[in-house]
Amino acid sequence: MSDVSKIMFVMRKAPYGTIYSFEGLETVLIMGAYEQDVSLLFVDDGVYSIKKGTDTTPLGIKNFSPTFRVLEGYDIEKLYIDKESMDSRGLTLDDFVVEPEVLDKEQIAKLMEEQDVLFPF
Amino acid sequence: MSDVSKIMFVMRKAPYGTIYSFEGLETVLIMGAYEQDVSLLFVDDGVYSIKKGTDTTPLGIKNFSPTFRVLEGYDIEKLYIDKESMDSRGLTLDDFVVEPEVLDKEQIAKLMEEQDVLFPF
Amino acid sequence: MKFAVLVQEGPYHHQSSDSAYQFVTAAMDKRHEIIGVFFYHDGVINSSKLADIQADDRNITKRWSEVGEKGVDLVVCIAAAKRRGINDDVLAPGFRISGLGQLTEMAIKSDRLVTFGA
Amino acid sequence: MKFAVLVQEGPYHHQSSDSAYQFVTAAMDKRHEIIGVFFYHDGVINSSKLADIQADDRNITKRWSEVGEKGVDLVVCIAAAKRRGINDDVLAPGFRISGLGQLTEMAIKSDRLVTFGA
Amino acid sequence: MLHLVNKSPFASTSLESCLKFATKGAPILLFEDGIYGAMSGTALEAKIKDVMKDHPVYALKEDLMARGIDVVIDGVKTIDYPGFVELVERHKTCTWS
Amino acid sequence: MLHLVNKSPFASTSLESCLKFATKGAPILLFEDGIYGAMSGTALEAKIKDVMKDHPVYALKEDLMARGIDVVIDGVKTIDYPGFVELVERHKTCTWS
Repeated sequence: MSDVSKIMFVMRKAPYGTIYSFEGLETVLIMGAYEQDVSLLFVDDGVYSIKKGTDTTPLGIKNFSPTFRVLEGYDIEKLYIDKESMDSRGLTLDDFVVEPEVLDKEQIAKLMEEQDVLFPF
Repeated sequence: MSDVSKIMFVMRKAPYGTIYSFEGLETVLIMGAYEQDVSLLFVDDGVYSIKKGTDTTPLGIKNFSPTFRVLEGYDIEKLYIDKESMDSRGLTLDDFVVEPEVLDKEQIAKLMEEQDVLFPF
Repeated sequence: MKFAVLVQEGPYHHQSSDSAYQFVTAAMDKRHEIIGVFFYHDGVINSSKLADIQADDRNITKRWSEVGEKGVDLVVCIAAAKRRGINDDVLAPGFRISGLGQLTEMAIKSDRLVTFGA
Repeated sequence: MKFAVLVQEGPYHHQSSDSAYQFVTAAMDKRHEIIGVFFYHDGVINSSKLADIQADDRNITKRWSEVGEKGVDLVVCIAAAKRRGINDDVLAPGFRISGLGQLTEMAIKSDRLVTFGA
Repeated sequence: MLHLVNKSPFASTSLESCLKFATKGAPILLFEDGIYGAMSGTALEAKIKDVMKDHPVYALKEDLMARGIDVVIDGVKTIDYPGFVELVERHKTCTWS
Repeated sequence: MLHLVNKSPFASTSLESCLKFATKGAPILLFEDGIYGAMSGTALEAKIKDVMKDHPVYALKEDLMARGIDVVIDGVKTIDYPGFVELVERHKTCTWS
């Protein structure tokens, strides 16, 4: 194993309904400081985590979706999204607060196989 | 409203993977003492709650499925099960620790409409 | 009308407790009587005064305590509480620990019982 | 091999913690090194010594403490713990509260990291 | 009977179960992650339009806002928490979580 | 990569997601409520048999026992926790919960 681990966060859950996405992001921000090869993959309902235009004021819940924008400042620049998950939910790149690379399922499968660790959130 | 409330427990979740079914049963046993019109409906993965032959010894988890048998002693005799949920899971009445009345979805819909309170577990 | 509410999930982890709170306060604004909120399953964790919440987030337990201050009965199921390490020593103001009989009473006495769960 | 385990769910409510425990003990029986078990999300509730479990059920927290006695590092995420009312005062033997950096270390140092979640 | 659905129809079969047992005319409220079913332009839009032939479908405004969903399917009624309470005044409830 | 699926395929789309991204030949372990997919005679049997053309499918014995499932689909391999550990020795893991 090389000195640098390939760590991928697989964001699969919708935000706000459950905490996985939010606490997952907290983990990503910490790991960003460890100089590993960190990437984020948005699949299934996880694609909603980076939806633009979220306003949680009426619910009093912390609006963390825009926080995904700070990832770049943490040297986490590898963001991927599953095309089919976007398409079936009627979402396009314009809908997101960040600009992940759009991959098909074969590309994602390959990328996952290359990882040392996968964290599902 | 009459003096007696019609209360139906809608058992929808699989046992052991989550606690809903077990803690739901605990509620049923308590409510049985209140002389209300209590019934139990098994739908979706809830039908697995009354599967015969469960053995949780290797996991050390409490095996509560056989406890459904004591309901009769608590004067809870109205047990219903959704035919389609059974069929799609390859289960027949022989598979269960109790003998619920088999209903189709129209009959269940009607029964649900007649209830004062529905508790999902 | 007489409303009762059942909360089945813990705070922050699921939105159920938030939704129940929003529903209860909206119902109180409409002058409905909330005869009780029953916390079951992981819902019992809503009652812990030990929760230490950051200033930029809502404080779910405190919000419920405020609802309790307005006279709403906040009942924590004893059986579920024991499994999750909730007891009288950690109970926030306004909550009380009691049995499933209380949920039965709410079911019988309310005009509407609404379940918030996951 | 060096194994690490991530537990994402609370005890009793979901089976995740049970499964993680069975996996960890089976791996130890096979002489694998468990470099750590990290408790995140509601998983932090596994660490509460306040849990009061009936004699006919397994005691999940106590089982983990026994794993800890065998030298396994049981790390409870501080951010997640605060939200759920878990702090040093309620921590069962063998657990310690620390940051997400510990999970990062486990990810880097382990040969296998297995997540048990819901 | 008012049916409450709080799970994403992309992740869970809760909405399916609800539809199986909801009598004709019974209203359905989508809230929490359930509101993703109300969004316009998804693979589920045709299905939800079908549902609306038999059921009034509501989506909770506060949850739509929190998730950044601006445009709901034609015919889905957006209501806020006071509207949710009014629905409960008129109907007993069944939760499909 | 070993794929771990712990959700009932009747309630959740987790198994679907797993199948979408699992490369040919990658083993899949069904455990917890995931084992319901391994039961013989269900509406999903044909689908699982299809899956087995591309993937070895395992079901955790302790979870089958706890749920009273005696008969699994032909070709599904039943393993216990030591067997689970052996699979993890051979593969990195991905959890679909």
